[in-house]
Amino acid sequence: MHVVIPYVVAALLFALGVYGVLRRRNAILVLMAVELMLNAVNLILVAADSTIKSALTGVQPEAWANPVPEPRAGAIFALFVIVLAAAEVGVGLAIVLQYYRLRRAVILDDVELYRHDHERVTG
Amino acid sequence: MTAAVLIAGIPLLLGIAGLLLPPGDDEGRRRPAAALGIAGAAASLLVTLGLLLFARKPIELSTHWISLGDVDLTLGISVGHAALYVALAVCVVALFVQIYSVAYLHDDPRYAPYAAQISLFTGAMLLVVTSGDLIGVLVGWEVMGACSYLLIGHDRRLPEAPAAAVKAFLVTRVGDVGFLLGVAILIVDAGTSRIADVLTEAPHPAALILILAGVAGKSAQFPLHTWLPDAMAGPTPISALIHAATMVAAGVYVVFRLYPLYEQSPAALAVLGVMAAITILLGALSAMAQDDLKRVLAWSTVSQIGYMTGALAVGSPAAALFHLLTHAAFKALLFLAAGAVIHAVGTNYLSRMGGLREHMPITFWSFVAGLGALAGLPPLAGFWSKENVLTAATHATEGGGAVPVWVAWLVWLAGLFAVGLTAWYATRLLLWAFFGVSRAHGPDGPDWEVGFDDARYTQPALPHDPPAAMRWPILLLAIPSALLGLAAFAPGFRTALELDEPHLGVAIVLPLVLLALGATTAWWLWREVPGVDPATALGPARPLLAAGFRFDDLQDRFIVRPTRALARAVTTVDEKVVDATVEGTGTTTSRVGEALAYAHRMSLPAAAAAVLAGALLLGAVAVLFGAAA
Amino acid sequence: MTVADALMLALGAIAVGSGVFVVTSTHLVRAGFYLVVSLGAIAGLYLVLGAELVAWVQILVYVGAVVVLMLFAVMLTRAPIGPSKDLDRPALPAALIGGGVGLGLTVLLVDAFRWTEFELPPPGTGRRVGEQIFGAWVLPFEVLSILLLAALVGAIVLSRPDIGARPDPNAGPEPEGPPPGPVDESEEVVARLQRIAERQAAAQQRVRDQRAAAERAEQAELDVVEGELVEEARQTDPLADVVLRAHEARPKPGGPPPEPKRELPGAPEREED
Amino acid sequence: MTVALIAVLLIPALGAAVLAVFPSRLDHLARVVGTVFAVAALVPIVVLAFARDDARFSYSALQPWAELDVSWVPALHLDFHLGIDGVSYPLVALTGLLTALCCAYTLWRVPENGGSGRTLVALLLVLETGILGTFLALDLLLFFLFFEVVLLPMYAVIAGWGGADRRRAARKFVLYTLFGSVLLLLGVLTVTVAAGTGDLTQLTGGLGLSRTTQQVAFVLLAIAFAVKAPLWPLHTWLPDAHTQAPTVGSVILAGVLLKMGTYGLIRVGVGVAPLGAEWAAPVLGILAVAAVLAGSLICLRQTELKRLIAYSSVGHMGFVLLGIATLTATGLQAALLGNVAHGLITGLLFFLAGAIKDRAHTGDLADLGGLRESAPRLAGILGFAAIASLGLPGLAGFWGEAFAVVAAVERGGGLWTTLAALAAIGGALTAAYFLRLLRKVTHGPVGTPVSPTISGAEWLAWSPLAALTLAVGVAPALVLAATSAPVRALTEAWR
Repeated sequence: MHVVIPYVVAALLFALGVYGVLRRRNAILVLMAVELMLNAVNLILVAADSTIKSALTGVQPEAWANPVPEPRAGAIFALFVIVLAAAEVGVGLAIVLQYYRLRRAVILDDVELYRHDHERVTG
Repeated sequence: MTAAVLIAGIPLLLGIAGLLLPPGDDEGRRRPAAALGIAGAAASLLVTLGLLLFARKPIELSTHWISLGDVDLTLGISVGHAALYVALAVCVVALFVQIYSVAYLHDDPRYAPYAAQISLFTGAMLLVVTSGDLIGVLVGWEVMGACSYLLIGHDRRLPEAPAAAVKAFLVTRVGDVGFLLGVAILIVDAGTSRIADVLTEAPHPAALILILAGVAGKSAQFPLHTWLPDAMAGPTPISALIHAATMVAAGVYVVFRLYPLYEQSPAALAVLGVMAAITILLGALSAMAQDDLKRVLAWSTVSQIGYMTGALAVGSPAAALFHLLTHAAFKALLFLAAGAVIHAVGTNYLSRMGGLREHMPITFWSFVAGLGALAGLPPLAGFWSKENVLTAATHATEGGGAVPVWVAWLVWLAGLFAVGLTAWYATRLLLWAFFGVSRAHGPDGPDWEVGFDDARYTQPALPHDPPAAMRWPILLLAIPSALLGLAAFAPGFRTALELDEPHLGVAIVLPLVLLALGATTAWWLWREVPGVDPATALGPARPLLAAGFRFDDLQDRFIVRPTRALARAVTTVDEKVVDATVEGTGTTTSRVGEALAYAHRMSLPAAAAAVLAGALLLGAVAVLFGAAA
Repeated sequence: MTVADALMLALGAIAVGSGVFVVTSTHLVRAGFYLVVSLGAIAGLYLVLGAELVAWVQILVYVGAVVVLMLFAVMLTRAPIGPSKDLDRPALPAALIGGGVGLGLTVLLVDAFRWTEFELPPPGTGRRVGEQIFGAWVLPFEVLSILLLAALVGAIVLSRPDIGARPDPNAGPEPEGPPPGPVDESEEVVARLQRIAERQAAAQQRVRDQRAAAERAEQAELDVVEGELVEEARQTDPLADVVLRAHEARPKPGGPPPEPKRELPGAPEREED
Repeated sequence: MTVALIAVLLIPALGAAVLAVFPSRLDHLARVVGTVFAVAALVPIVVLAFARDDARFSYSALQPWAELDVSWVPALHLDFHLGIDGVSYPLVALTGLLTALCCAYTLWRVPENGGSGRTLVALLLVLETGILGTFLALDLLLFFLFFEVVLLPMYAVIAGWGGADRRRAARKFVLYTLFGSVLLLLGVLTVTVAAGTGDLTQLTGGLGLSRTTQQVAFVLLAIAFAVKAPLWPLHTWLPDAHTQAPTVGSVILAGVLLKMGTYGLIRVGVGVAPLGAEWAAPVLGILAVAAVLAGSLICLRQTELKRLIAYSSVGHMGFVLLGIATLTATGLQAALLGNVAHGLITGLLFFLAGAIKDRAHTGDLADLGGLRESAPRLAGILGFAAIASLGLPGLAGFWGEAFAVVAAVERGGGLWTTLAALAAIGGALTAAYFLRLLRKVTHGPVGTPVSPTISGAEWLAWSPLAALTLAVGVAPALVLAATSAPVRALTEAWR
């Protein structure tokens, strides 16, 4: 198996995610692009998990790298990432909805982050 | 003999106590204040007299005060008979001034602090006289300055009083810079401040000359004499106190006290001599043209103190001290009498007096005695002491002393010439104030508003002799003014001062001739043009002399104004450079912060693009450098 | 070139291709569906790589939940169904950065792995992953659960503006009139309350109907003879019935309140089934 | 004695804590309680005086009378090490006294436009804890900690109860002194790391530190303390802070807060890095004299009462720093004495300035005048304080200033003699501006009418200071009695 294939797929997906985040104005689409990036990372995790171990034969595993006899950490991380992504999407969409309720829009360009009064420090 | 502590201690303590009395005008509040003041002076006087009578040898008391590093300070009393005589003079004058003030300030609401301050003043002077320790001298020296400030500025109705008070304190304080440094050098050299120990060390000439700066300040010597004439803004009894026995005498006394050191330094003596010669003439000439009765006397003090420092310069501390004592007597008398005159006529100006002789005979005769003594009319006190000074100068011109011969000549010539001048202005004062017709009504009517609160009368009354409380001090002071000179014939007194036996040689002829010449000239001028001030004969020089050779202007131009300009410059630098740097740092920081905050407030997509671009950049850099490594 | 390679190439092409549509589509909804395709393809990749559990979780969570959630959000934000013009901003910076990222990562990874062959491990079963999770990774796992809980609570709080909203003490005693703010809150709240009531009523009705349908079916089985009735029962679509009845059961303003749940004796019994 | 040592710190801290939980409606009672705590803190301070034991001999240059040493954070070489000796005792006593007086003063008057009196008193007690801790700490890091504790309460006092421009002044104060604190931390860490211990009893004398380390440490520490002291040209926070601070704030600030700088310079700067101090002494001396002259000259131009007094502090602290810079026993003792004297006199001056400003509602010299007529008592005591401040012999201010000059003369050489002369001229300038002040305020026609009545609280606050000014002036041994041995031990390093 040529591991470069999933890696390149992941790289391209990540690039698409970046492109989407930067290109899209709709918050939901941005979230989708973020999902793409997360999945790209997941793919790398899983691919690495499946393949790197076979490349490491003969290498004395370090204690920190090998907490249990058979490391499947990549897949577990991927699971964790998926869970995190779910949480992120839940909260993110709640924010989007709330924002929509307040402003009737989900266009990120209109989000103003600097409308707060701060004490002006004059010498 | 520990009673010597009391000489200075009693007035100081009573003075502090007096300051705590509640202020007020009513009789119940004045009485304790007056009692404290008089009691202080009287107690000191009694102690001094007792010591004078019963102490056989000089009293030396010393106790360790404090150690500052390697410097040991002692609290000490060191009183010889000379010091006791000076203390006696101080106490007598202070006592009379206190009594006199009760009447003079009979309606002043701030009499209580005034009396207390006189007590403090007296105590400080007595501390200078009796202290056996340089720090003690310094304490008394400066406390006196502060008290003089308070007392000169006492009168609230005179707009110039506060300025005069500030001037007095400041000018003497400038001198004290030198005094402090000089004392510092002496203390450091000796490792102790005990005068007896300091005197055993070889002195540093710089220290002695620096001390002379302080002496010039306190004793109103050229070039720091400018405060004294202005100090006339104070109440007249204060003038008497300052001029007669305290303050101005302190400088002379300190040089006398440290004389063993000065003897070893011709340079310091030369400085002192030149200073004295200039001061004698300066004072006498300026006194000639004054219209203010008290200013005449003030300038005469400047001149007479010059005689004392001159005597010190030519190597005769005894003559200086003798003149100090006689001067204390007759100058106190003159000022108190002048106070009586002012009290009676309500003005200081000679041009508003005249013809007072018949109305106030006692004052008149006091003036005669005082002015005679001032001018050196035999056999009054001043004659003997001044004679002593001139004799000492004559001796010094023969060489052999510590002082350079030319300095001795200078002092002698100045002293001699000033005898004539003194006679001239003394005669002028007497004639112009007491003889002739009254000029009380000036061109604009009576000038009753000039003067003091207590001398303000709605109805111009006939001038009259002062009330008893003022009269008796004057009368009593007239006695030593007339007779103190004869004390030079008393062996005990002579031994105490280490004075030479008076001998009336041919040398006295010259001063006497000058005396007669001066007096006659004044009389002749007064007689020739009735109703006109004899000083007009001075012609164009008169304004210059009246302004005391415009030293005030010079001082203003070369000291006060540059200091002010410097202050302005430093303030500007402080605000525009030092503080602006600080503020600028703050402003710059917040500006940079604002710029960064602005950058962080860019719109969300742009921020996201920036972050991702940054991450890309960092990744690229990491890979490139990682590859390179 | 093995079968695995071929599979991965194909799946990768699908994932990337649909990913391209996700980020370029002008239809919001279509973008969501393309995302489904892309994520599904990735799940396939996981399968090929031997991570079975991850693949199924991917399908369940992502395709099943996340994307659905997103589509709901699309609907709730009243996005237009057709193509939209204003979805994108200028492409150049995004293309530059995205292209840079992609190129950089691709070059890096290609340079790192070249055309190396790797032996695929035996497929990881759920059992092994479970041992790992509940053995070595139990602490992060528990932390994650807390995170999920927090996200849950946070999402609820965020999406419900009435939680924690206090009456303004400075406002004074005047509750009438529209509250300030860009959205008419009262209308929103009323609408939501109404929706909740509808859902409750629908659920009650559905339970009742199912029980009724079951009874009818029983009876139909018993009365085999009465073929007419049986036929009728078979032709009845219970779902359509539920929908129909639900419409009928909508609470009318001023009408009697819907029946409380505890008056439904059938509900516990169903759980026993 | 260890108990007394802890009690000194604990009583004010406890007082602050008690006040913090006090109900806010019992404001006056809270102030009374705070004052009781502040006065109670004086008891252990007095007790500590009896711990003095000159007979004890040890090889260390620092021989505390009473000591408490508990290990706190060993990894940082941080011990909770408290101790008191002749150098710190007068300052501790001064702190206790001034805080008690300030608390008593707040019983009578709390600035109107600020927070509650309860909070003010609580802050004063926290301040007292910090300042006392600074004076008692015998561990470098502990010293730093207490040094910092002082900062924020003072900020709050200025920002909460100050004048019109208080926010700006408070911010400037806190930022400027924080800058100093950063350097202090660096210096402290330099020393602690190099020596491996932060114990001042071991470090004093600079044993075990290389010359370069001492130079670096001294520069850092000296700048840090110079900001606090403050030394020209690092002084510009002071006038603003003083002008805006409430009366009690000014009193504490001038009375004891500045002393932390000079005390630190003696105890930490000179004590730990004597070679560095010797190396930097000329610069320090020149700056000190510059401070004397600049402070005096600037005072001549000031038109605001409190600002003038604030700048006068710059001048006076210049004398203290000159004394330290001479590195002679005389100079160090003069500095210690000058410290205490300045605390007493300037504290009194700020009390008076506050009283005048409260009555006349203006601090502008041009608007004041004739106080001698309208309020003779106030004028009298103002005159006393001003005359004491200008260094009249026989009053407390004299000793520090005169003997700083003597010490400079003693040090000898062209530079130090010139510095002595310039400092003495500065003394004359001091007289000039104080006389100008008196002339403007007490003499002349009555400007803004001022009520002559002086309340009992004011007398209570003023009279101890005035009496001590006189007492220290007559008997400087009150302060210096126990300093001789430690100071001599300090100067051993240069022999």
